[in-house]
Amino acid sequence: MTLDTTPKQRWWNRLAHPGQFVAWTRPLLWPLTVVTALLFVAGLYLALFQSPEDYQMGHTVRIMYVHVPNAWLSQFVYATMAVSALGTLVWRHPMADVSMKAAAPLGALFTALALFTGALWGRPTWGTFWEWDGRMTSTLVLLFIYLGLIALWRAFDDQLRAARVIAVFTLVGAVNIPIIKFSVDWWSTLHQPASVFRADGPRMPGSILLPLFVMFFAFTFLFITLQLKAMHTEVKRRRVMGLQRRLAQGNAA
Amino acid sequence: MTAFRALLRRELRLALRGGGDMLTLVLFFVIVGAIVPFAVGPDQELLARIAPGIVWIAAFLAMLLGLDRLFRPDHEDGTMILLRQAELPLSAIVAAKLIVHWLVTALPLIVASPLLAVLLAMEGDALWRTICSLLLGTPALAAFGALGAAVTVSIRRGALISPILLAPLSIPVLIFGTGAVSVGQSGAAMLFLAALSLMAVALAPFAAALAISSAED
Amino acid sequence: MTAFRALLRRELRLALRGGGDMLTLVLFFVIVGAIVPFAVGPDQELLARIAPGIVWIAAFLAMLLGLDRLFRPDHEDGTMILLRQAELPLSAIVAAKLIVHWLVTALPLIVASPLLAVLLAMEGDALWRTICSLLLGTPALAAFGALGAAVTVSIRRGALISPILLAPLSIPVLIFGTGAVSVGQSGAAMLFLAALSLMAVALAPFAAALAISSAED
Amino acid sequence: MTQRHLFPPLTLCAEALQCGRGGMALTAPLSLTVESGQCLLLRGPNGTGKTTLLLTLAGIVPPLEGKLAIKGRDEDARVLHYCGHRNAIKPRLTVAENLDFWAEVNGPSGTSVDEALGEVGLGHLAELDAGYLSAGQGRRLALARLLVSQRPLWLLDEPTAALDVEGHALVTRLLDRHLSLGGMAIAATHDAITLPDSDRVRTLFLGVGR
Amino acid sequence: MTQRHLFPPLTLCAEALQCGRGGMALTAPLSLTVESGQCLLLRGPNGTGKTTLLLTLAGIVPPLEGKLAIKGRDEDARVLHYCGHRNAIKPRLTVAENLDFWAEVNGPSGTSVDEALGEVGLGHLAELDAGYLSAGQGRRLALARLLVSQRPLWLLDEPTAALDVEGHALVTRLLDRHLSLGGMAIAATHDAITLPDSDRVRTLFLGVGR
Ligand code: HEM
Ligand SMILES: Nc1ncnc2c1ncn2[C@@H]1O[C@H](COP(=O)(O)OP(=O)(O)OP(=O)(O)O)[C@@H](O)[C@H]1O
Ligand SMILES: Nc1ncnc2c1ncn2[C@@H]1O[C@H](COP(=O)(O)OP(=O)(O)OP(=O)(O)O)[C@@H](O)[C@H]1O
Ligand SMILES: [Mg+2]
Ligand SMILES: [Mg+2]
Repeated sequence: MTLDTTPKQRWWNRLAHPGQFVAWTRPLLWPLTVVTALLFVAGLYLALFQSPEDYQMGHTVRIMYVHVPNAWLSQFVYATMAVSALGTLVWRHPMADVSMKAAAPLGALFTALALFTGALWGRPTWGTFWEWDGRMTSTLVLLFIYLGLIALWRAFDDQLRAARVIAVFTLVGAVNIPIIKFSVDWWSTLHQPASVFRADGPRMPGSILLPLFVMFFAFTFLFITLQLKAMHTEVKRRRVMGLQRRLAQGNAA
Repeated sequence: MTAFRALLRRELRLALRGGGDMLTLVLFFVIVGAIVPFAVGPDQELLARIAPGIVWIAAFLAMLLGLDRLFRPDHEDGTMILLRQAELPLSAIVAAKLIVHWLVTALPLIVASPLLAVLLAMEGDALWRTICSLLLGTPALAAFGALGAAVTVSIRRGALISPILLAPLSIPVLIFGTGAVSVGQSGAAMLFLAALSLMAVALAPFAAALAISSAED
Repeated sequence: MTAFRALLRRELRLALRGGGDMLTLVLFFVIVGAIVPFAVGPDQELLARIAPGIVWIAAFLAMLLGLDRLFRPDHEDGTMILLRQAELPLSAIVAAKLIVHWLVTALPLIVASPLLAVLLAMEGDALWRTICSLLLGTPALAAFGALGAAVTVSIRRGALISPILLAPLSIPVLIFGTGAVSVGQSGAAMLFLAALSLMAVALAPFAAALAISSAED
Repeated sequence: MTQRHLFPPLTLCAEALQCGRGGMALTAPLSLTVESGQCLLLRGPNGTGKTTLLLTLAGIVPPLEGKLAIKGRDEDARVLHYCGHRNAIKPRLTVAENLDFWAEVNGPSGTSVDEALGEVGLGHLAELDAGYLSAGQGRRLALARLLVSQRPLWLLDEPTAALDVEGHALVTRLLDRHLSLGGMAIAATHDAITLPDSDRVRTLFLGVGR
Repeated sequence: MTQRHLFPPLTLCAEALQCGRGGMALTAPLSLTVESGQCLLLRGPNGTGKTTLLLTLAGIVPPLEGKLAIKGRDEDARVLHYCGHRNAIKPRLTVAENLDFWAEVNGPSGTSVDEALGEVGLGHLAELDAGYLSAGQGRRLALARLLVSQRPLWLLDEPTAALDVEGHALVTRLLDRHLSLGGMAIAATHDAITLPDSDRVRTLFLGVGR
């Protein structure tokens, strides 16, 4: 039984110290914000004015420019969380905990947006807000997973201990999500012969693809910016809680 | 190995001497089945159509009930700390608990499922397929359950959080389980179920052990 | 009176801190309800028909899961003994716990039921009837549950709620509850529910108190 | 003694009281009387029924034989504090909240919560989650409960368990003050508890037969 | 000493070990070495981190700083017994069954279950539901667990808690025999534990600063 807790000198260990991390990444915040804003302006302009209406969906097709990026982010964010979970479990990297915790609400947000825009889209196209279509359903399940993780984070009071436990669950979820997607597709084809809309990306004309891609980058940058910001606030929060606990403990050991 | 057997014996004793635990689960299982006809109305063929789904839902929910018993008592009376000094690894301990958990929660349900089948007007072969699918699927449910219990062991009122975590994970089991009963291609579904259970039972002990050992203080 | 309020406050605090917060509770019901379509299939009008049953089963389950935490922790850490020396009678204490138990398990379900209604394709007035029936019926479930929990705590250490009490008492509630939503003569069912709840809530505290105090620690 | 009494003069007397668990007798029938200002120490090997006797006196465990009465009390008032092996502390509530709760449930007739916490040496931990308390700190919190609401009869089960040297002194101090206010105490203990004036203390040895 | 050693010679040594709870340091960094046949007593006021230190040595709570190693062990073997505040006893199992379980789980390398029960003075209660044990009896059962399987390192957290006079003697006897067999022990305690030959015992005072 030999446990060694001397910090290892790898390159990423210099980011390991929360204070340093904040100090090094704060300068990035403003540029990121600007880039995001510009991308959004361009993307919205292209999407709203430069892209054709759909011959059957009319103007509502423009919802797609919001919907698809969100739908994609809903999965990308989980990937981020899974990687952070690995960082927590394998390398015990302090910032991995923080990023894992920060990402959960963002993921939930984007997933909810995907669902919402999808539902808005569904109204004109299928006549109902909700259809148990395979893709939509698996997105809904994903949302449940995000919410579960958030609830879990809130349930623990010792955030340091919570991180490793939640990391385990996050990874298990990561293993399961493909299975869930597969099973849900199996299920929906089982119950509905033909999916209501068949939207296969590549066949789209460039005039749709371009704005889609711009919006796509805009949302991704939005995520990165928000993630950084959230991590900073989380670090601050932990520092404050630490202080409070010391006070409560009476002795600043 | 004798240590493992000792664990099994102890878990079984504790479960069986607890008195009506199994009875509670079975009752819950049956109650759930008995409610549905009142909701749906006495439409036999409709009942028969949704019967597999009801059985699986009932099984899933019933298995949630036993979960809190899995690790919390040992966590609270300090047994868990001592078990980590035992001759066998934590994952083996979790595995033993998992086995017993399946024996005392899933097995009674499977035994009771014919009763439900009668209530839900299932005909013979559907019943058989139900039992098979339960046999194949419940291990996965138990494994996921163990994971959820391990993750929430150090949380008071974790009883309400673990279902939230478990439900999404269990969806494939439910889907394939009902698929295995109802539809034509039940064979494929059975295979999927078996695969799921194998994977879950193989991985869950390690994941759960990891979660416990990092939650324990 | 201030003692009673103190009890309420403490029970609420304990329930809402650590995993029991409102988000969790509401999520619980939505998710448990949202599981069903995966089992019975996404057929809108079918879902709409079994929706009441599902909602009631979810309520029942939630009550069961919460019950375990009602008396056992206090019994095991010695709080019960001290509460029996308190300024207010044991039945009042049970009543306070009962109220909080209903607030933190039943109320969130009622709040969340509209969400469930959307997922399960319930139409408007069915939703209203569901909410009414829940408001009328869940107190009975909580009361009977409390009774069961008290008896369990006093008789057997560390077991699920004694089923002998559970089944006969709660089945009528569930049946009337689902009846009140779905069937034509929902009025009568509502009346039965109200009667059941009144009776249960009136009697349960005394019965439970008796059971607890007869448990010589 | 000079100090005026706070409590009405009470007498706890038991006649041929025989207590046991699960219907089987543990102690020989014993008769005892404790007056205001007196303290009775219960001693004896493990498992000879000290806790059982205290629980019987508290009215939790019904006695097998004999009768038990507290003379001079008005019926409906609660007269006793029980402080058992398990010191009923709720995690998730802060130390102060725990004590607050008991103050309100038992009636805040004693010292204020903060004073009580300071008295038992937990003043600096008032805001800490009580689940984090160490064994001895938990014990101190359990003792603080006796202070926030005044009750004439204290039933203490190994009050000094898990306490450090200073803690032993604390228990003695609390007991002495309680007695000098005209209260009575019955304490089961394995450690030596020596009060300033020894005529107040009597000792009852249980199960020396075994 | 005449008696041949049963355990391989081990050395537990900690360098600048700093342990704490919830990421917060409790003790100043401390370095200690304990050799076979030695016993280290941890003393100090309530809440100064004795239990935390023991948990850290047991590998339950990760240390904040510093190194911790047991020299001379073969890696895969379990070397320590932990006996904490809560003596993990399962109600609904009889006393004998409880002990049996631990004997088999930790390896029945020590004395038989009956002997162990007799040794700690629970022989007559072997068939009683363990949930009914009195505080001291429960403690004795927890101690019996140390006997049924041989492990060189004992980590004891207030082993004498709730024990009667004879129980204190029991603990001393067990400790002495364990040490003379070449085992080591680290015990946090508030009561005086005096072993026959005092050169074996060293005492570490924690948190005297406060
Ligand atoms: C709640 C409702 C909906 C949800 C949750 C949803 C979810 C998704 C998801 C997960 C994707 C995949 C994104 C990816 O592959 O990275 C997607 C893509 C897409 N969805 Fe939806 N969707 C919904 C409703 C709709 C509706 C109503 C329409 C149109 C009638 C629609 C049209 C599309 C299109 C065109 C794509 C992009 C093509 C593709 O990526 O394959 N969606 N949606
Ligand atoms: N519920 C019960 N049913 C049957 N026997 C019991 C029960 N509870 C305790 N006993 C037995 O009663 C005896 C006395 O228990 P009690 O707790 O009063 O002893 P004690 O004097 O407090 O011992 P200690 O000094 O260890 O606290 C014990 O031998 C125990 O086995
Ligand atoms: N999980 C935890 N998180 C934060 N602080 C904790 C935790 N557990 C204990 N503490 C604090 O750590 C300190 C040391 O606790 P510990 O149990 O080690 O003290 P101890 O020396 O064993 O005291 P005692 O003699 O009363 O047993 C206590 O002040 C307690 O408030
Ligand atoms: Mg006792
Ligand atoms: Mg301690």
